[in-house]
Amino acid sequence: MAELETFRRETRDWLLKNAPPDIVGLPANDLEGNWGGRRATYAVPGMKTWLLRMAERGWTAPSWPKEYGGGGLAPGEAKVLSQEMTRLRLPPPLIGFGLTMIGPTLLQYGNEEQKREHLGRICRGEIRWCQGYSEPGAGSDLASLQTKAVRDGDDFIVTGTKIWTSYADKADWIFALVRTDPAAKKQDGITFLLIDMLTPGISVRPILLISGKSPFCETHFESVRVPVRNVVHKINAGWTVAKSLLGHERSMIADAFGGAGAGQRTARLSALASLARERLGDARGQIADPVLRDRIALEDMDTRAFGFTVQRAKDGAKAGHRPGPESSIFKVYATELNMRRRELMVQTLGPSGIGWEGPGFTESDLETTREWLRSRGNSIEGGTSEVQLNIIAKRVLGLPD
Amino acid sequence: MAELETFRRETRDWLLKNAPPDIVGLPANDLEGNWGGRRATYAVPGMKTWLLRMAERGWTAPSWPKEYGGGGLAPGEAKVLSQEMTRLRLPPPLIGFGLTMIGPTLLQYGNEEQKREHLGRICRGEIRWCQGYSEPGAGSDLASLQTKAVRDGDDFIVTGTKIWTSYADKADWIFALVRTDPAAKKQDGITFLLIDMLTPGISVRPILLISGKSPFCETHFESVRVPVRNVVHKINAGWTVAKSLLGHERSMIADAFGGAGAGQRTARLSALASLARERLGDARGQIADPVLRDRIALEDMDTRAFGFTVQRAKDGAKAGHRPGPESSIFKVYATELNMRRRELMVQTLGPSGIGWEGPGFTESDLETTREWLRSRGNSIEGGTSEVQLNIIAKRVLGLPD
Amino acid sequence: MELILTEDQELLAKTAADFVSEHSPVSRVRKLRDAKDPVGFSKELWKQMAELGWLGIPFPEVVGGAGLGFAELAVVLEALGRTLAPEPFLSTVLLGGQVLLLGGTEVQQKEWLPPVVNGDCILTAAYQEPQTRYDLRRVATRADRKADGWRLSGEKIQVLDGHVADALVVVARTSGGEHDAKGLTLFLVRKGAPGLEITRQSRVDSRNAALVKLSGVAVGPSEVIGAVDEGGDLFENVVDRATVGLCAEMLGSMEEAAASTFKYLKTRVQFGVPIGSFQALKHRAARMYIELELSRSTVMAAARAVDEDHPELPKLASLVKARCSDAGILIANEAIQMHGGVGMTDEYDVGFYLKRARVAEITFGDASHHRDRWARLSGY
Amino acid sequence: MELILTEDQELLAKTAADFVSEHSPVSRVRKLRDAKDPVGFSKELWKQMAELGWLGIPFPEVVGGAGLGFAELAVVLEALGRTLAPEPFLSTVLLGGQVLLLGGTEVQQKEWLPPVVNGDCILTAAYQEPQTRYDLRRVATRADRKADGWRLSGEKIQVLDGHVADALVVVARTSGGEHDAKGLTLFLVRKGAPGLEITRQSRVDSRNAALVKLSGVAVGPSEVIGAVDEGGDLFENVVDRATVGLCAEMLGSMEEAAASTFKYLKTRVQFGVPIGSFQALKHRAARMYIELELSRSTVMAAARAVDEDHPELPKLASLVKARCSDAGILIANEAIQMHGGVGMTDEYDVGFYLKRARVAEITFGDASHHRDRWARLSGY
Repeated sequence: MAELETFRRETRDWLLKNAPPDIVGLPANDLEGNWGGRRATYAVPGMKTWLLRMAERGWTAPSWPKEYGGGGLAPGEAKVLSQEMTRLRLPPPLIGFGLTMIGPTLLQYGNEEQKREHLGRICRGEIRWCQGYSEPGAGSDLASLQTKAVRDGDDFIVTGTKIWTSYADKADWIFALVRTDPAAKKQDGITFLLIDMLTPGISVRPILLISGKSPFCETHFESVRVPVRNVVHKINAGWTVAKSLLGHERSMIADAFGGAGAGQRTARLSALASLARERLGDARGQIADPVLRDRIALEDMDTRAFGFTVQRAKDGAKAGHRPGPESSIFKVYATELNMRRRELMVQTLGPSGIGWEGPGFTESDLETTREWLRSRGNSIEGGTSEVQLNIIAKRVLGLPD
Repeated sequence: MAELETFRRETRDWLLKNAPPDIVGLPANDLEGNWGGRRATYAVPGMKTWLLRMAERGWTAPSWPKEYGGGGLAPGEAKVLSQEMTRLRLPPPLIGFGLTMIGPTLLQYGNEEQKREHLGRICRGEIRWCQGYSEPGAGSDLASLQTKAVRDGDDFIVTGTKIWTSYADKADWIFALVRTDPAAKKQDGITFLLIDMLTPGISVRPILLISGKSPFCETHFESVRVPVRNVVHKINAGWTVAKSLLGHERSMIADAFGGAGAGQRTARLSALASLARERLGDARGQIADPVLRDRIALEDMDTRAFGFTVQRAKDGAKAGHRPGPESSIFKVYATELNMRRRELMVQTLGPSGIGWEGPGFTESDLETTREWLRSRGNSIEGGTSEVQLNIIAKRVLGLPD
Repeated sequence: MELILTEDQELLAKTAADFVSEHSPVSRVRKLRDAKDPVGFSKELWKQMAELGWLGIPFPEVVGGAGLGFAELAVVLEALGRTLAPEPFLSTVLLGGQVLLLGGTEVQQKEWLPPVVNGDCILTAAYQEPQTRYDLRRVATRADRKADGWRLSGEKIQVLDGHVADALVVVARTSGGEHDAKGLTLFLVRKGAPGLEITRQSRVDSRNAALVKLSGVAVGPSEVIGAVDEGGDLFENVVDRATVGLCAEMLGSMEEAAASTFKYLKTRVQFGVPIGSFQALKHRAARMYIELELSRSTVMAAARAVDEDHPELPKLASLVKARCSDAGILIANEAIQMHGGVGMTDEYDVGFYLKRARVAEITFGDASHHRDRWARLSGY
Repeated sequence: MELILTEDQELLAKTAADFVSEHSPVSRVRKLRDAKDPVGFSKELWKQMAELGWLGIPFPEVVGGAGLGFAELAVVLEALGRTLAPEPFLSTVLLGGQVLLLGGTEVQQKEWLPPVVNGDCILTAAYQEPQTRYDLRRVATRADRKADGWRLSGEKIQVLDGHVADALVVVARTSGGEHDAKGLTLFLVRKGAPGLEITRQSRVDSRNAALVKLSGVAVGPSEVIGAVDEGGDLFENVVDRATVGLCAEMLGSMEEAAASTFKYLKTRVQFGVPIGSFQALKHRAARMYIELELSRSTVMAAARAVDEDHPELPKLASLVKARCSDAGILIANEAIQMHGGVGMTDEYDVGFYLKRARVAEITFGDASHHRDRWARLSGY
């Protein structure tokens, strides 16, 4: 404990000395965080300094081994670092799929050469990654993917189309699933491949959603030449790598929908309840529309109950239990809660909740409407609710096929 | 038209002269109607006279051919008879599965001998019938039934168990599905058989439901000898007969749940709304619990919408259209409406809605509670909702297997 | 009432279906939207609809109409709803036109209804205000009495087809306070009147709507429709009728959203089989179908109630609007979910149906509002 | 709070599960019911539970208790709920016992709590009245002040285990009108007191309940629990705690109803396959499981909130009760539907779970009541 306290003191001192003042209090969300990459832009100049200084210490990836550019911190130390950054209102110096997805995957499945080539560049924010899994014909049934990679000497020639490749238009490299053995049974002929987006033959087209602009893209590969040494794990064994990454993605989604801290006491009114009080008026201290009020209470209560469930899983993990079956419900329930909440928000707005842009609607009302539209995809992306329910029925309840 | 008016006048005169005074205004429901049969009992003495007089005229089965004991009335005449009976508040002289189920089936599929043997006795109320379809192992999958009938000369030897045989403990004959060819594929080896309940080897046990007493029974056949001439239609062709009867049963269920006349203007408060006003109190002319009030309105509105849908089907039929696909939803929706209504009733009663019997609860509250319990079976009996939804998906929407 | 189509109505339905499939695919709506078309609908198509006699359906022959009713109108609106046709039916025929039909003087009717029937005139009603929500009687716009008539001042929002309307029916308060049921009067305000300022709005369904600002707009006595102070009841009756028309359109939209989804279920293959073979989706599809059938029966009943001047019309208008609002959203949501990822893209049409379903739900009051109204009208 | 079981709690859970499966199958409940057993539960088993230390879990060591808390109590109640054990836990430990623990004088506690812990004394609370519905402060029973104490008059309904209780905590009005929040006082009334009339009732779950009529029952000053006129807050706090205990029991019941259904889905064959292979049923089963897991987390959190004297206890009590009420009914309904016809027969156990789920839902207020309370406590 004493050692940890020393570490805390030293960390805080270092942070105080090295964090540029203009980054304090910056939000850490997708829109405003620093994704790095060859074409990185910095809205706040200090962010670049912040990245360089933190990367030098290995603190863009605090828990990764030092030899690959990480901080080599023990779990306790990493927690302290995170706590001190929160306390000082410092945003992470770097975010993105390199740190959260392909990095951990390479640490587990990459060979030494791959680790040396990629991890350091990730830690230093030099390369921005994107993910190439889904295809137009392979959604829920991911293993039916058809993008083919044909061996040609020391290369693969990759041809096909990936969709839902988030930020592909801004990424430098993509990790992709390709079919290397068309004769093999579905999962068996798939390979996990790393591809430089600058390779000739790759084209990217952003996808417009019903809610407007989105980070999603469609990415075409037309005879793209990729060295065989970019295969992660083994040829035709990419499904193993993909599965481990998918599970990771789903729990990230649950976290992103606020499951993480919702078990905590909520000191103030939910945003929904306070919107309803503001828009529907107040009758003797209560939201004036009693029917909507009942639905809002249900939503708030379910959110709290879900928060307790996430906390239970975390407390169990802390106590060293293996992840229990309860975690299988996170993706489906977190997204449904969000979808219900967005629906209740527009219902509360009533005539103010159907604006697309321009006069007659406030910015905040327009955002609420767009978020409602966007939320309809929550139960689709990252594994549809139907697939999640199948998984629960099969793996948790043991119901027969 | 003039002829019909003459018929109306004559009918009215005849009814006025022949209906015993003590039957006027008697209800015609299952509990209080006259089921006839060998062991018939008459709570009201006039009912026996009423049956005899009406049967003599063929008016227990007004539309059946005269030669088999019916009234031989044209549809228009039958309607006039029914209208005049309603106007004079005269109950039907006879109800039961003979008139509604096996009679029409014999008219369609029975041979001359069978028609002569059974139809007259049905019309005269001498024989009460019950139905032997379901088995413990054959519920939704009716065609998997196992009650076997083995040929022995001019007889079949029947062994097996039927469940949900309504009123088997009071019936004189049963029409049953039995397996006559165990080697054939499911539906193909089934025969439709008429069995006298007095035959040795038959035993009947009433079934207690979660709501208490019920008309349902379990009926055992232990080497019961049945003449081959009691086969309706052909041996191993019973499924055809059964199917036509099943469709009939389902539309009867939808009617029984009030689908029939619900499209009519409802002049008064629904029973549910008036119960809620009485029990939950009234705030400025409204049911004091606004959330329950909203659910009650939804229930009443859905009931009305369903009523319009039934009316649409009937108006279509009257106009000579073939039954449209909309009728496929009657069974599932009628039962769900009733189940929701019962649920709302007990929710309205609150602490008064959980009594089983005895002190502290009114008779009417106890009945409401029992009816709620009983209603849970509505979506199971007569073809589960799941089976109905399968049928809609397949036959109406054409979704693939 | 009989809930079947007559032979004439069947014929009309077929004509409408043919017309829509030939002239009005959803791609048309997309083009108008993407091009930010200044009119927002096709004047040509509108004129063709007039020639087919559709705009005159609910108007008497004396003004050039067909003297038919809402049973016929519903058939046409359902067809138009199938492909989300954005022509100004709701504003012109169902709002402005009905106000004049039910409340206008002979002179007013003669001036306005023939051009409506001919497709030469766009009308609308300006009734919603920032604080209205769904309460038609909550009106802050004032009409101040002057020697020569009135001066209208106030702000209206989401006025359908407001920026292309030749005249607007404005609901204004001639007496009483903002929440009073009585004291409302309907005025006809012509395009370009001094003090009238119209700003086009953009809603999720990309149909025409506009902000209307009235700054002392002068109207003379001949522009009052119906009795002074008694416009509330007249306008509520018009909205009940318009609601039935809107629901017919909603029925068409949900029908098409469901049909395209059922088709997708049959063709989209995952795990080696069409996804429509998965029982969970089958059951949900069957539920969509049930909601659709009940909605259809209710639309038919409500349309006939309009034609019969049925005393229960207000209840039936609430019944049909609550039902079509809920069913519309359910079906649109399920349509997107069952289409999966592509359903979320702007490239696919199914999102257009969700957006329109939401706007239609809000128009004239959402399901919860109409359940409350039904209960109130039923005496509980 | 940490939402995991400690090792000791795990051990307790195992002991309880073993005890229940050995001594308390559902068939026991059926037998008690069919025999119209005069006691309505097993005194022997009750004594055994006392010996296992269960009755003393939430009581301090000074009265013979274990000095543990609701986290432990919940573990035991969940096990008992699994097979619907009808022993008087709710009445004796959670209502009567908690009133004395939180509000009783040392003398009162010394007299009553040791026999409670030993299983020698049944307590209960008489609070519900014909007009109460779910409003604990709506009390018409009067306590009239006399020179030597009070005279209680009124009528109580559905008093749990009333006909076998050695003493009843009666909520009576010492001041104010029927709807006033203040002015309630708690009195201890002993079995056999003159003017006390107890009639057993029969509810769908066949657990013990009774009508209690008080006709001028005399109680002395030493039988007042807590402060005069201040009993409302005390009793509401007790009911919040009892609610958490009841929900633990409900959790066990829904868990067992779900488990037996999942098992049935695996074994019941129709159309040549186990019905659990039908995707529509799979998805619904997964939904049942989700509701169950959320209920479990909430029960754990609420039990720990009791032990921590958490200021949010009232909100969490409403949260857990609303959730377990809804989940309990959903799961019981689905259990019957998925069992099909046999699920409707009295012969199968699943109907017992539906009946208990309904009674438990009503006890201390249904889901809608608690959503209203949650919103109120949350400031909206």
